[in-house]
Amino acid sequence: MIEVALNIAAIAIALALLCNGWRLFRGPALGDRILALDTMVINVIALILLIGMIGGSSTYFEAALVLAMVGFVSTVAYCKLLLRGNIVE
Amino acid sequence: MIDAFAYLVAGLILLGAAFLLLGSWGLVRLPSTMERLHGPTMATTLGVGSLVLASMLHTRLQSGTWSTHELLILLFLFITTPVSANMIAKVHLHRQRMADIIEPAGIAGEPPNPGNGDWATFEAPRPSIATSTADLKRLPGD
Amino acid sequence: MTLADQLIIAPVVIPAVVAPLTLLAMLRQRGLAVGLSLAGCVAMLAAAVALFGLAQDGAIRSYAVGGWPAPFGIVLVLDRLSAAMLGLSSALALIVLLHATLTAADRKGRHFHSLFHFQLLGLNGAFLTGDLFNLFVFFEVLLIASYGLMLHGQGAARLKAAVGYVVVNVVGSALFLIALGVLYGVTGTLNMADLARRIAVSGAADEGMLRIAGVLLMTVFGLKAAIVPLHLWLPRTYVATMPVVAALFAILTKVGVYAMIRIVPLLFGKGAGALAWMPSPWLFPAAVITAVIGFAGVFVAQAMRKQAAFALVGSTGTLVLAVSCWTQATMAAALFYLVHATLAGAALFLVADVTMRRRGQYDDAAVPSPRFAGQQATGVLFLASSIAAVGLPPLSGFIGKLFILQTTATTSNWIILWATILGTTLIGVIGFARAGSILFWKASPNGADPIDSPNRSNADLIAPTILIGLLAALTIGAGWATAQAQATAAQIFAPQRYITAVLGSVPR
Amino acid sequence: MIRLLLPHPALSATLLIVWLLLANSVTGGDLVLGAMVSLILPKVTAPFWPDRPRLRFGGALVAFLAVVLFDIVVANFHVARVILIRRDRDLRARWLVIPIELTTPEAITVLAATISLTPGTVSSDVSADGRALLVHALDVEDETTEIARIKRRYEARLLRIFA
Amino acid sequence: MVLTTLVLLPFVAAMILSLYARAGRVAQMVIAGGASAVGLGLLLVAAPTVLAGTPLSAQLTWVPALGLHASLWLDPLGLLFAGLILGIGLLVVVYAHGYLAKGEATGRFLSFLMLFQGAMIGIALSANVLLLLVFWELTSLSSFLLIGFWRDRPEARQGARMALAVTGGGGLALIAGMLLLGRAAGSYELATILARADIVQASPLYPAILILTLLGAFTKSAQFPFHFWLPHAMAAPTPVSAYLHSATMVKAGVFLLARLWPVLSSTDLWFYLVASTGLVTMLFGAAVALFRNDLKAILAYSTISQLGLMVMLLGFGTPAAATAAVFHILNHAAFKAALFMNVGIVDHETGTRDIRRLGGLAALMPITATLGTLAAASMAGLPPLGGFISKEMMFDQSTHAVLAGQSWLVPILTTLAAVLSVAYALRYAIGLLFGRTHVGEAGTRHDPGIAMLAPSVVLVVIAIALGLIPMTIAGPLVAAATGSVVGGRSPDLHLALWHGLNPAFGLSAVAVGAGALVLWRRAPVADWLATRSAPDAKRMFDAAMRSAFDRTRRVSGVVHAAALQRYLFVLFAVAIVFATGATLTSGGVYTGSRPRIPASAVAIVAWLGLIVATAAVVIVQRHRYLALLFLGVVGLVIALAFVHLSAPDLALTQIAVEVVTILLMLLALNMLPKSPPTLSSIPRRARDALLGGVAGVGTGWLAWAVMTRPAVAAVSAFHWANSYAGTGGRNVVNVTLVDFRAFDTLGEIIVLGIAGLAIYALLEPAVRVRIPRSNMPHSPDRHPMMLATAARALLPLALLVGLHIFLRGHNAPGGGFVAALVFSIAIFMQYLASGFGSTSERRRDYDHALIAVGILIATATGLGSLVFDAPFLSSSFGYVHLPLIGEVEMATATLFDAGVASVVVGAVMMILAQLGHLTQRVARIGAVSDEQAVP
Amino acid sequence: MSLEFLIASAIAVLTAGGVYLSLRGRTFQVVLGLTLLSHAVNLFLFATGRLVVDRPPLYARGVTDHADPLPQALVLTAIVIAFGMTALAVILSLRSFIESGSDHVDGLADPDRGEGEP
Ligand code: NA
Ligand code: NA
Repeated sequence: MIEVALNIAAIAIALALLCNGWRLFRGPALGDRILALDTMVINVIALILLIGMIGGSSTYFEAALVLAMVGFVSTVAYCKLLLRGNIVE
Repeated sequence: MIDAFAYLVAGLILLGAAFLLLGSWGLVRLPSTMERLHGPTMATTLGVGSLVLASMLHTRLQSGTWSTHELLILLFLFITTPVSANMIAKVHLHRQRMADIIEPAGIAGEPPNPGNGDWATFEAPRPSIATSTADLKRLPGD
Repeated sequence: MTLADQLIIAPVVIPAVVAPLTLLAMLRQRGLAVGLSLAGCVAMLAAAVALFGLAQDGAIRSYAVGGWPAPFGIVLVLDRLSAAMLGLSSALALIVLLHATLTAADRKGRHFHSLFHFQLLGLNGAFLTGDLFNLFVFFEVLLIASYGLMLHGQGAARLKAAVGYVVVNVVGSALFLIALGVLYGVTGTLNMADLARRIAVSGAADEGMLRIAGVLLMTVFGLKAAIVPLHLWLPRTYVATMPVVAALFAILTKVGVYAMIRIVPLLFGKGAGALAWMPSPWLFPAAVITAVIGFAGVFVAQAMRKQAAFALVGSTGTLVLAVSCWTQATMAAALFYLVHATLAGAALFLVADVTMRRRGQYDDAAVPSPRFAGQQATGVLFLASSIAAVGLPPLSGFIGKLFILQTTATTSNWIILWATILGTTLIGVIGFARAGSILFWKASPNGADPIDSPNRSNADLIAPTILIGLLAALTIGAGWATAQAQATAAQIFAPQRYITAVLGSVPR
Repeated sequence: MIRLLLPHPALSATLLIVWLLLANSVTGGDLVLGAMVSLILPKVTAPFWPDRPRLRFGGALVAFLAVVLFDIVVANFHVARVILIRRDRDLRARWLVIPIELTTPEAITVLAATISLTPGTVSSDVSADGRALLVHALDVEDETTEIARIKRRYEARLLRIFA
Repeated sequence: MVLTTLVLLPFVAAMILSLYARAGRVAQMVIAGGASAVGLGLLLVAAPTVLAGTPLSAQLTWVPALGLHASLWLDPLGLLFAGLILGIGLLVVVYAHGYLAKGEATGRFLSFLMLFQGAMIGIALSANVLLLLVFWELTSLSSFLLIGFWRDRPEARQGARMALAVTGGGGLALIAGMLLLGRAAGSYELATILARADIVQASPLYPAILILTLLGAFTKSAQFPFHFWLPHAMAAPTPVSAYLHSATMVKAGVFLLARLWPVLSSTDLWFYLVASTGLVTMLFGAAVALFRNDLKAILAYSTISQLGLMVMLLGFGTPAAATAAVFHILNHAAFKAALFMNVGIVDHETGTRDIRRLGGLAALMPITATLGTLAAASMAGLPPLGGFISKEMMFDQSTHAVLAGQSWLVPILTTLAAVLSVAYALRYAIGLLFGRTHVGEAGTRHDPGIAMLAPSVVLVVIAIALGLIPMTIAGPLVAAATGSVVGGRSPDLHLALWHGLNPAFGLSAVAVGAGALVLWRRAPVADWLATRSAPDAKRMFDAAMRSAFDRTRRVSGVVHAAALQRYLFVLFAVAIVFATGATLTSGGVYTGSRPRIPASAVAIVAWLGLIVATAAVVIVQRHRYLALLFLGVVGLVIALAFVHLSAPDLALTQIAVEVVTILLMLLALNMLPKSPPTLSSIPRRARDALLGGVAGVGTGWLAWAVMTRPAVAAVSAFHWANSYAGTGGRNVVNVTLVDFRAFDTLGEIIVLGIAGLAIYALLEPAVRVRIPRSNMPHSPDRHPMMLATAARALLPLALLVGLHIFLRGHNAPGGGFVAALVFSIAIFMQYLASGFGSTSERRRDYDHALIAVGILIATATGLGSLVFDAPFLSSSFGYVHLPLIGEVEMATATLFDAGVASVVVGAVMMILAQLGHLTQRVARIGAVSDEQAVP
Repeated sequence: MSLEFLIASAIAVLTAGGVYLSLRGRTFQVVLGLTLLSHAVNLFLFATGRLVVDRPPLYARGVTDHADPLPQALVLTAIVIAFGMTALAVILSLRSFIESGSDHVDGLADPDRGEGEP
């Protein structure tokens, strides 16, 4: 039963990723694209959690954790660049 | 008991997946940048949140031990998602204000004035809000 | 393990300690850093000489880093070839470092000494390693150090040229990795000896992939060695960098040749069945064109550094001509010539450096200038280094070329080979004579005031003189050197001994 | 002495908890290591916490967290309905300008984050003088009510926590 | 010992002279002359033995591998030559002392001269053909230096280069010839080679050997058509001309022919090639000499002609002809050296060498005139001088020679040449010394001092003696030398002025008479010639050279233009062509039998994302923000793939590296110009796309072929088995990194450290910033409040996570590298959110130290194992039981990993901070315009 | 579709894009190209260990079915090295641009922008 749920969830996340991708490519605003990539990162984190459950291991946990931290940094850096034309000042 | 537990896990998984999908669907479906910003919050909170819970319970179900580190993912996301959204909104506001970049204003239109002065994106923040470490260094008592 | 056994790691460990130490010292006291750097170089030369002595008994020594036996861990292998290359690079390094210090060229940037030792680390590692992936790593070390050194002193031209140099080599590294991937995918190993063993027994189904891996490796090595048409990056890079750095780089192209010499007889040698001597069909014509293009460049070059750079290309062509015959005799000739060509190429760059620092605005351009301080001494050095570079007597280049000509006489392509070597020698002679007579004889305008040189010291003549002295020593000791080369070639052409030394006699 | 050893007790405590969470276990080794880490890290990062806010732990904090969690869940379902059902032209997206009484950047940030974390509202900017928050709401009927709700449920509690 | 001394003496002298270039002129002359004199003395001591038929020899092993030995011998031929070289050398040194002006670089001159002398002695004494080659090329080099001695004169430089090109080129042919000869004969030792004439001549290589050898000999001896360099070599100071370009060096070719005569001659090919070349040269040189007006040019062409004569004689292949050749070598050396010295005196005293502007010098310089007349007479072949005898012998031999089946051809032509040589010799004597008096424009116009006169006196005396008492002074030497040439005892030698009334005498008489006649009727021909533009070999050579130079330069310039795109295209193309070739050769690259893994929906979606994102990167390449966003997707999908495909460490690393790369690009991106114009044309882009496509398909197919093959995990099975047992680590990937292949990792962190240093250096200097600013004004909010606050909250958490990842790396995904990246990102996040603190200047030194200390820690960990008598980087681990804490694993690998982490933090922070610093500098410059832009 | 096909085709597309972009004339495009190429190479190297789902190379007694750890270690090294090289290439491009005023890979001037050296 959990397995079924996991499979359904995987497909749902796949669809979510497609949605993100669509927005990323479509835009139109740069903000939309950054948002899409940021959301994509969240979905990938979820996917990694899912993969961990499917495999029954916590091996991939750190990847998700680091991704959570790192995805934020790159999103913020993009935004900072667009706002200030500079990311370190 | 185990069965009920498994149902709970499966339910949480499905709930999480549903909100992840919904969040991303909102991103596709909603009309402009400001509206779309609301989607991912769902993905983070109830989406990832349910999955984290599911994962913790799942580990308990499988190996009989408690797994807690998943909570940290949630902690990180809870700290970072609002900031990401804030920054993207600021970018949107900034680019909207600049004459040469036409970004659709969205349903809510142009943001109203705060009353006294302007928003930080448009006007340099007062020194009363110390944010940079360079500023902090000069504070007394350090 | 005895101290002698542990000595094998010294050429890697010494720079690995000295480079960060000089980096730290440089933060505090420059003199200390320079002293450390020179001392490190001397220590390395001493280690290299000791290892060379060790290799004299003809035994091949394998050193399992981390204690993990081959093919599971990384091994360093000391044989005559690696010992000779270590000696060559250490000797050259010391001379170049001396020159850089004496001429204060090292003061143009903060990291010269650290980068220099990192460069040596990469070189020495590449010469010693018995693991193909580890070879890749050391290639990267020596490359990135060379980027740093190449940029030393900076300036627009250097920066522009560096972009090309870096990008080309990054792509080269990508090819290297693909080749490694294929080799690992097919054989499951990265140890060279183990690869040799497994390639020898590989089936027909794997032949195509192994062949591709082989040609990709050769492409990468050809790029490093600057063999036509993969040489395009070299003249620009070596001209743009400081000549003292280019002098050290004289050995970089030889690393590519070294890798060919190391890999081909071992992996694709006589034991490789259908893959035996796989790269030879195209290596030979490429070498012919390389020699011709290189010396044609010497013929027309309008500046000393450019001439030196093309001479390096030409000498690599000559060298690879001999290598590409893949016989023991020609390999001996190639090895002797390799040593010579490295020193001669470095000498050309150092002399260019001396000329530049004395000629003021005239730089190293082959245009007449007013007389300058030390013109005669510089001219003599130029004469000697160009004689060496083209291979005229009395310096060792002549012996090297004779050796090559003699040993290739019985190969099927000997007529083309001889015509190439002798023809390019003539072109080179004419080119150097032209440049030298303009630079050191012609004065313009006649009777003009000599160029005012702020630096009256003749310290910059020391290192090039030592190099010429080494070349002379190589000439006088050619009997010994050629015997060494022959013994080394014999070892290279007995790959089974290498395999046994690394993997043990019992096939696993 | 204590201050020298424990410059930031709250942070140290948080770090210890996080460390144990990370370790996924509570063994002696984890505790000792965690204690070491949570003593060292605050010192290392001290330059980044020059005027750390005074926090009141206790009922207010627990209540605040509970309220927020509850609101998040509720808001999730609300926004889900909006996304799935509401047509664009019926969407009542609004800008809310929330006047704030919180003064420290930390408190304002927590408020803004809370607002953002409940789906349907996003903190978009702070006024230059730090007295107002610009919030984008996806679907609100009445701006004033919503502003009041936010101030009541979140800011009031935060004012007590960040005393 | 004697031989070695003979050879080394001049070199030692040369070295002393060059080291003490500032010594007095007299001292220098004493050194140079002394060396020659001592050599000559040694030679005289050795002469009796050698002439008695016992050659001296000395063997010094040099390069056994090549058969190149320092084998020297002194046989009669060598004795003759060495004597010439040293004797004339001595005279030339004396002469030069008078000739060279006070300000000239006498030391340099004499050292070059000694260098040359040594090389020549070497040629004469070499008993090994390879050794001979060494000296042979040395003569070309020293000749180059001597011709170019007056370095400011363009004709000196050109003449030197031309001589070097021609003789050096010939020398290269000779190298080939000697190597083939050695190969055919089975030895490079002359004695052996000379004894194997039959083997060599039977060898299929013989024609090649002969032609290549002749190329060497003919270029050196200025035989037609390689003669043209010699007249231009006259740009050298006259002592050089006298020494090198008449008496000795140019005779090296003749010497070589004589040397190899036993092994190469007596074939038809030899006869035709050598005799006819000599004959043509003899005629040609004489004819040209007659119409030159520069005294040195006259002598130069006469030398060409005389060399032709000797070559022809050797070409005849008979012992008697060889005798004549040997004797003429001697004669020619005497009179030609004397003549050159004579010209030098005239030039020195009158300031001109143009025969038309000189005349009647006999009145002003009687001694000079007498000496000149006598030498010219010998050259003309007038009795009672040595030249007469050798010319007689030549005529005698020519009457026996049959060329092209015609027995009359050779006598007629040699007579014609002799006629011409009489004519030019007479012209020299009459035109210069007698007749109407012209005295040039400058100079003292009287006989010079003893130093310049004495040497020619000696030479003229010898020339006379060679005519009057030839047998006494040269008989034994010529006989013995001929003996060595012909390889055995010489034919009965009878040198005498009077051989009776034979055809030779008749021809001699005809030649003298006709020669006078020709000189008398010369003027109209000369006038006629002056109106014609005869083909000039030098001009042709120069034109050919210039055209070769221009063409080569153009081609080389185009090929080696600075064009990275071309370098890369060639590199890719080479790889593709070779890989394709390899595939075709082997018949293909095949799919293997390993069962495939079906792909899930998520995998397909992710794959789709990667493909589309890659395509998007390519499409939006010019829109940089977009390109970076899509690149982010690529990285994300790859990380996901690593997670899916059982590579958690890779996923972690990929994620961490990706963000640092993106940050780096963002930092740099801001300063690069926005949306630059497209550069390449459509066909070019199509070409590149095709190349990319082929490369892609090829690589993909290769990957497919590998992946579908059954795995060969021979090595990694060991890693799996020994990971926990041998190192205490469960994460085999990490164990591989810090243990099995820690050496790789050491290299890898060094790469990163160096990258940090190199980047630091690149951004360190006060960069001249001229960056086009974007039109878009910036938001004034430097440090958004939420970001700053959240980043501060995240810092300790992130550091904690980093520490956690570091500590668990040995057993679970993680390790020093990823931990370090997490640290770096956490710190960088503070810069991003709150800007640089005031410590940022100082922290760059920390980064240096972090890199250095990290490498030292890693290396020291490796060295630690040496103490325990284990190889470098051997790891050690154990479990320590601590109270309260329990079992703790202690592994040296952890220390190593700490070094890794230190380097990575140092390098990454250095890169990011340094770059941030640059952007700040840029921002400061742009700050003013910013303020204005925002309303 | 098999995972093998997905990976192989991904490598193909990354390689093609990398090669194409690295042949462009602007430093930024070249850097993009090198990044794609390095992704391709890393995937390739990784793939030589064959594809294994859900069997990370974490040692446990008795486990025999696991992904090949060695290529993973190699890829890690390759990633780090490629990062260093890419960083250097980026900064070098930037410095070269600052110095010569042109972002052309050979530092050539842009005729239509009026910058760079004559
Ligand atoms: Na929200
Ligand atoms: Na590694």
